[in-house]
Amino acid sequence: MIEIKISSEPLNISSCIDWVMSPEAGGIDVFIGAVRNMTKGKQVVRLEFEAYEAMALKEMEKIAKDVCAKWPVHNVLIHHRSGVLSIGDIPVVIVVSAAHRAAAFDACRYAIDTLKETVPIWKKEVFEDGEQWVAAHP
Amino acid sequence: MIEIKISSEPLNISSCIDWVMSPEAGGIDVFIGAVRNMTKGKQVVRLEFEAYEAMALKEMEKIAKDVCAKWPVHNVLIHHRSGVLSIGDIPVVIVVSAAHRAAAFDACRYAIDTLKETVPIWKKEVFEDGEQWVAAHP
Amino acid sequence: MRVLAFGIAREIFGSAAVDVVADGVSAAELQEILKKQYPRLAQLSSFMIAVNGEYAQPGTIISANDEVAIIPPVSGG
Amino acid sequence: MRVLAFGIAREIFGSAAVDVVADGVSAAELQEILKKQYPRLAQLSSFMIAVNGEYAQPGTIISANDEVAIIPPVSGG
Repeated sequence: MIEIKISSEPLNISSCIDWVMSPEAGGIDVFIGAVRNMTKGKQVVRLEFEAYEAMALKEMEKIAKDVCAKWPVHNVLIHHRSGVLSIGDIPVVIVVSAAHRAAAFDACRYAIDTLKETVPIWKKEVFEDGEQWVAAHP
Repeated sequence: MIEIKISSEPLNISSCIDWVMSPEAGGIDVFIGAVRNMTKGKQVVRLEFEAYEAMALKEMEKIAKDVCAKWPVHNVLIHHRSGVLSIGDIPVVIVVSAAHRAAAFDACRYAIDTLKETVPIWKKEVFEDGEQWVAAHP
Repeated sequence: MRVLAFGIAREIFGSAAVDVVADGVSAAELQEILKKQYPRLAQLSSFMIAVNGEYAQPGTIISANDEVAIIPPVSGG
Repeated sequence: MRVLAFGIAREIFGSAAVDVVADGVSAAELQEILKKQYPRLAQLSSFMIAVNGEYAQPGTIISANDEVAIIPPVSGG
């Protein structure tokens, strides 16, 4: 099963994990992205996430379906935040359950790597003395 | 920081994750082992875990220290259950936080792979019609 | 043609959507038209065009009723 | 010498510890002594000896005061 969400409310990691659990699952891998206090040596004040929501949901669903086609996994959940996040807040949670751990690890890692390449969500880093859209410029 | 535990009480995944979180952590990888309902086509009734606890804690600590030496990670938590577990129960939780996700994934996977090879903990699978110590025989 | 904009493209446009006279063009042609009207777009690492919520190929022809968006380099996660 | 046993080794011994006459032997020699006394150990995939909570090398000499354990194939996780 696949569960995809973009939310302006805080992500609930426990609910995400509960959702993927099943009696057939022996290995569950969870990736949690968190807002770090520093980027390239600069203190981060906050991050602002913006999504092209309809398209982002479609791209997230493509990733989850890809994962199910490539690896023997049971359940795949991808939740992403939008809006303003502070240090320690959780922009993204990905959870994959599988009978065996290798598939769960491979699938979870593929999902976050691909999400960062294809899903139309953008983050602006806000510093004490400025701000920048991540990856926008060479 | 390192946190190691063998417990006869249910593992609390949320507390495990909370413990590793820190303002420097951008990527957290969590591995959760769960008791599957089937093994090699046979219905599992329960698992019984036995540990040589003093030695197991030392070996788990070695893994955590190894992980910290091999990868740029912040916090490593390894919790393992002992006693009788039913389908869906959680024998093991490993959580690794790092500034960047690659180290968290690599370290978490190394930790569970190594735990399964070196930590003196044993599980007996109990079926409807028999039981066996996993990996005991060729 | 209405073009939706997000992230830095929204800031360059000064608006979440702009109207462009470009009916019947391909995605690649639309990119060139946008770069001429908004030279700061040329300074981005790259940008893509999405049509009806899917990444467009350079040769994708855009129709009047399509939902068109400019997708600057993504940075989710 | 008292030898602690876990998992299937505990079941083979019929006890969580057995006393073996083997003072001053190496870990490898202790393995052979145990296999003779408990032939079912030879059917295991393998088993190790731990001395004072550490895996012993085959040549590790075991002293009277050491905590000695037999470690059948582990299967945690």
